[in-house]
Amino acid sequence: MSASYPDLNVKLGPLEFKNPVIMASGTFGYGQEFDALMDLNLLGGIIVKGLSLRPKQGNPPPRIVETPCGMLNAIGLANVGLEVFMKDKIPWLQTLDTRVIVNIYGHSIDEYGELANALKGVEGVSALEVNISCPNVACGGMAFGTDPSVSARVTEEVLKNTDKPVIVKLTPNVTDIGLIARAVEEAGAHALSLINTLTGMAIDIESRRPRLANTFGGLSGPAIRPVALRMVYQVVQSVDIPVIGIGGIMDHQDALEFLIAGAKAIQVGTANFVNPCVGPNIVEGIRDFCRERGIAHIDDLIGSFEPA
Amino acid sequence: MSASYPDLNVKLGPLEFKNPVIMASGTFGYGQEFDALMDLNLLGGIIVKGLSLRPKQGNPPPRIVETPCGMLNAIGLANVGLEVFMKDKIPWLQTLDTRVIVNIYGHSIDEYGELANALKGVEGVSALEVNISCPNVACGGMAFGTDPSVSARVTEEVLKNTDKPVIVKLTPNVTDIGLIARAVEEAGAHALSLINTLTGMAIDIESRRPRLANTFGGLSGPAIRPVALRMVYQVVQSVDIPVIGIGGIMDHQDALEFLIAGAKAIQVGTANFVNPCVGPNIVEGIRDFCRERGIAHIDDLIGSFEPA
Amino acid sequence: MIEQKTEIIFNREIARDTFLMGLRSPEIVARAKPGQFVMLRVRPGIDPLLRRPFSICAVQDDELLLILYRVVGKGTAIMAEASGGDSFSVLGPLGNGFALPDRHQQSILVAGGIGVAPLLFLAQYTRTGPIQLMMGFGSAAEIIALELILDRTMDFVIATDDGSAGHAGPVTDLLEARLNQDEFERDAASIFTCGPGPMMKKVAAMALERGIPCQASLEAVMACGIGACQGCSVKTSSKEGQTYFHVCTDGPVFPVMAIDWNH
Amino acid sequence: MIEQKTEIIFNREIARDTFLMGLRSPEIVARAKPGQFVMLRVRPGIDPLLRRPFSICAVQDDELLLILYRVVGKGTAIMAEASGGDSFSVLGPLGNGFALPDRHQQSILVAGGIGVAPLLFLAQYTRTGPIQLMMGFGSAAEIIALELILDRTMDFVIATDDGSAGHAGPVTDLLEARLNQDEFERDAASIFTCGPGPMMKKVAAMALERGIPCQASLEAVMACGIGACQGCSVKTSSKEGQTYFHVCTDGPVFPVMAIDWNH
Ligand SMILES: Cc1cc2nc3c(=O)[nH]c(=O)nc-3n(C[C@H](O)[C@H](O)[C@H](O)COP(=O)(O)OP(=O)(O)OC[C@H]3O[C@@H](n4cnc5c(N)ncnc54)[C@H](O)[C@@H]3O)c2cc1C
Ligand SMILES: Cc1cc2nc3c(=O)[nH]c(=O)nc-3n(C[C@H](O)[C@H](O)[C@H](O)COP(=O)(O)OP(=O)(O)OC[C@H]3O[C@@H](n4cnc5c(N)ncnc54)[C@H](O)[C@@H]3O)c2cc1C
Ligand SMILES: Cc1cc2nc3c(=O)[nH]c(=O)nc-3n(C[C@H](O)[C@H](O)[C@H](O)COP(=O)(O)O)c2cc1C
Ligand SMILES: Cc1cc2nc3c(=O)[nH]c(=O)nc-3n(C[C@H](O)[C@H](O)[C@H](O)COP(=O)(O)O)c2cc1C
Ligand code: FES
Ligand code: FES
Repeated sequence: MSASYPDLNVKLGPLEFKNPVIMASGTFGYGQEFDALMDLNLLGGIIVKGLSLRPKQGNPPPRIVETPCGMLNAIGLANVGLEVFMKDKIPWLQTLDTRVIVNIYGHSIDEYGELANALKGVEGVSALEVNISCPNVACGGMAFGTDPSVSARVTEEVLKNTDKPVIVKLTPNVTDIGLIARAVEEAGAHALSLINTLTGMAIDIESRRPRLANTFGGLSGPAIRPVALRMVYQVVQSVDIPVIGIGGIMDHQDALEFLIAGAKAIQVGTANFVNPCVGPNIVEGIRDFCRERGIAHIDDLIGSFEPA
Repeated sequence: MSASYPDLNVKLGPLEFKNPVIMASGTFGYGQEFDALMDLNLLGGIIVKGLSLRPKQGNPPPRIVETPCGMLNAIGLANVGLEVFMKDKIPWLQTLDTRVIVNIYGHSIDEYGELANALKGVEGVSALEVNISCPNVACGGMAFGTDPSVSARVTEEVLKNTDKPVIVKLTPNVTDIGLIARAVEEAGAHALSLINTLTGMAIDIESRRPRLANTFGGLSGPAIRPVALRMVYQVVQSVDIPVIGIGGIMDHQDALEFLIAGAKAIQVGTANFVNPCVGPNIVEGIRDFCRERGIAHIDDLIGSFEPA
Repeated sequence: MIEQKTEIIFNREIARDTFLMGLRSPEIVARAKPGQFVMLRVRPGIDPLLRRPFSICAVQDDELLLILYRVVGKGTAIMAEASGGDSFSVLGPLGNGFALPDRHQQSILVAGGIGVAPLLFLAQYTRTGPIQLMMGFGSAAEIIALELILDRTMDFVIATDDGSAGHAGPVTDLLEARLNQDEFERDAASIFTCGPGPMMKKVAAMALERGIPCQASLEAVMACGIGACQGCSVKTSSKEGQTYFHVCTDGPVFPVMAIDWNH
Repeated sequence: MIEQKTEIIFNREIARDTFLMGLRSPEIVARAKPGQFVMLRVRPGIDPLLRRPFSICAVQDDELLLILYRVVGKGTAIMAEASGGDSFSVLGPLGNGFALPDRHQQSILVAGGIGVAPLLFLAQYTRTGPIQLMMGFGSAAEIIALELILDRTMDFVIATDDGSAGHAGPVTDLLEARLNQDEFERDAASIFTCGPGPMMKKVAAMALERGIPCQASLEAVMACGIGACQGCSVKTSSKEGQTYFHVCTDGPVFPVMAIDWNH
């Protein structure tokens, strides 16, 4: 059998990945942090930490709490900011032979546009992922992502300012995620990714204070997987653009649930903390699964869900 | 120290409980199932399985799937129906020295009214809990609970038809739970309980079919606790009526998080399956916690959260 | 029914992926009847969250509860790692057992793989009429040596899917042959079965066709095990009224005619 | 930095609730420097989910990585149950270690409880200038016997909160007394500390006041341990620019003057 059997290559509209396994924003740093541990080029893609125009220091500590089969984070989008990113991170990222996607975050619709514009034509950046769903920042962020018309406006603004494919990342903290998905699709997004974290909280019963200095944080990890899978399935039913599934994926079996539900690709977040080599392991696991079952192309698996 | 130290008695408007530990609907049957295992009268209260006018057989199997630190259920509100409930369950429930609350569910707003009316004056029923949040039934159910005005109308209809305190149980599958809570408060509800389950899904990657015959199910258990606690805290900030906290409570420490956040009482659901004696254990755990810290009355703990 | 922490007295692999565990619980042993089961918490903590149901496979010395189990997933893999001295929380005995055969009846026990567990307790308990046990396994390596479990000898036949021991083919072949024997007296016989769904369906069909009373021990995913969650439903054969039984309290043993085998 | 499955060679309680674990990892041992740490996955599976950070406490025979830990919660309780032959996934060595004292310097190591761990590796590694170790414990039962860990003898003093051994009072009393001695040469001294926040804050204040170089090994809740999650922030003392360090990659060892001790 040739090295390319089974073929794991996936096309998400204008975007092509050598395999459907992408590292999620905020959980894989700028890629470099994991370089010593694996061959990054085995991955389908890497989404860097959410980028803002100016550097952000993030929230006061504590920023992390472990919860049952999950964790809450209130990082507050700490990142190096556009300037340092362009100078210090981009050159190294350009040496990689995997898709690099930049996750962007603005305090206003204009800022999203500015960021998109600044990344226009930058070599080595394959796409933008627009974060309209971060629960850990005071202004904008999730408020944008819970309103269909604001979500659409952010999408349009980014599209106007970029030459790259635009992925919009949705928040699960809504009544009807299909509604937001359709609004963003109509605004012209090339793909959707979901879910971001579920807003949660934890209290220290001795001090009676919140366990996160920010009080609220985003819940991620296997705990949220059933909710994520449901939403991905719902959105796949609601839109025609490709969907990237995210939420609690720990191994290739979890990844396959999302692919079978119709996600064209998946992202791995919290699992990177538990097992820093999980990305290549999932690629390998998917490959073996397909090979053992004679599935020649991953597309034969994607969306193969059999309704009850 | 006297037996009543610390005093765990809680008042939720017109409703008084000997302690704040209540067994959640659908996870404690009709109480009788647990009679051999514990002294039920140690509990603050028992909420029986969701009752509908006519008996319901529920969804096809499988109805249950275990998930990371949680479970999905798609029972479909299987229950004996009003007639059998009155004849077979009520007489035994009347012998208990704990609060019995009936969780009601209708296919239409009228049916909620009919059920409330049928339970009017029934001795041994301390209150009604109105389920506008079950994700596992085709019509009504959660659709009601995601719309503030429909939620309010159901509440009004029940209030019109009953002489008992009315607790309305909210769904977490909404963008802004405070909004629904306020609508229900304005409609006159005596108390709120939350959360019901988060809608989720799981897929068998071999058969590519949903693991639940109903495709979707409700996620419960410790996995959802951070989300539940956040919502309880938000609702406590949003309304003046008492709130009962539910979601992933496994032990007295978990229960205390909700009480400190401002819940006047808590409900224990999935934990009953894991440890059928968990209810009395939690009561005991709260008692010891208060005693060791010289907290004379549970009210001194309730809402004692110290914001960051 | 009680819930208690019970000590593991032994836990050993007695066939491929198949373990026999002895738990000290005089209280449960005193109450246990063939066909009943227990819900076991495979470790403290919250993952895995739910208890696992296991048939009572035998009892020993008025105090040992024997569980025969196959490692199939997360929970049973954790159980396989346990050693003597550890303890598990056990809830039981649960459910309704088999309606026992009467003195004059010949009992035919038809087991598919690990489904032999409840049938062995039935065999241990029933010291009256003659019993014949038919066991089907995937291959010889999975065959369970009865002398490790039972304190009596009994008449048994074996089938394996791969033909590595006994009859080559499904255990239902053995049943069919037996039922077709000239000297077989269907009026004095009664069948008891436990195993994979398709196998039990076939046994049920044979029994129903010939009018031989037959009881099957069913499985369903369970949360509570005590009738509280309504999770363990199985379709009844009745066209009206009750559409579902609950395996935990209505069963796990049912007369095969009460079940809709097409679901 | 590597990630590997390492075998537990031993794991024993050496003081109340305090365990010493030896893990075989020649690869990590070869790279390890005092002040660095590892992230340990306390069992496979997803609960507890995150790895736990532990300082490297010592190395032995070019292959044994020693971890000294206190049982404080879920993860460390699971570790305490592990036995020789089990294995853990270990990620390390991580972080920047201590800037080592130079030949002519006198090193004062001030440890609060389990905070002694990274300081022992520093003591093991530093075979040049004189070292004095000051250790504070809650009570005598918690005192860690150095000979179980170190292959050298060293000068040490002890304080206990309840006075059951050594000086009755905080370990900072010992430091204060030492710094106030007439013969103490502050220009040739350097302080290294690890322990509870309030204790380190006090040590930092004493050092800053007297202008003695002082490095502290800090703790923060960590998800990744490698600079990817931005979770392990600690406030810097700088009034502008960078407001937070990341304990995992900027530290865990910091000069005390770089840290805002009021947060
Ligand atoms: C009444 C009854 C008696 C049983 N007796 C035995 C016995 O004596 N020996 C034995 O080996 N097995 C028996 N089983 C099956 C046994 O319960 C499962 O094999 C076991 O729960 C699998 O757990 P796991 O964590 O290893 O598998 P996983 O697949 O990881 O379990 C995931 C979830 O599915 C449930 N589940 C998985 N398989 C089954 C199944 N076949 N039936 C019910 N629930 C399942 C688990 O309980 C758990 O909730 C019995 C089941 C029932 C209902
Ligand atoms: C760089 C570094 C080195 C450390 N070295 C040692 C050592 O050598 N010996 C030792 O006993 N302890 C050390 N600790 C503390 C140790 O990590 C915690 O005691 C341990 O994580 C507690 O885990 P648990 O599951 O038992 O507690 P739980 O309270 O159940 O843990 C819950 C969560 O909080 C985190 N957490 C709890 N306490 C701490 C803490 N003090 N610091 C950081 N995270 C914490 C856990 O990692 C986990 O994510 C070190 C911490 C850091 C950051
Ligand atoms: C520590 C942490 C930081 C994150 N930062 C970002 C971010 O900057 N931008 C973003 O869009 N999502 C961010 N996320 C969300 C993840 O990309 C992902 O959507 C989420 O964690 C769910 O996936 P998981 O369960 O696999 O972790 C972050 C998540 C975590 C845990
Ligand atoms: C098997 C099962 C059945 C349930 N049935 C009902 C019901 O009939 N009515 C209702 O209002 N809630 C029902 N619930 C929701 C619970 O009462 C509770 O709100 C939810 O499970 C969250 O709490 P937990 O995490 O403690 O289980 C059910 C939950 C489970 C797991
Ligand atoms: S398992 Fe809960 S009703 Fe049967
Ligand atoms: S622990 Fe992730 S950045 Fe430090």
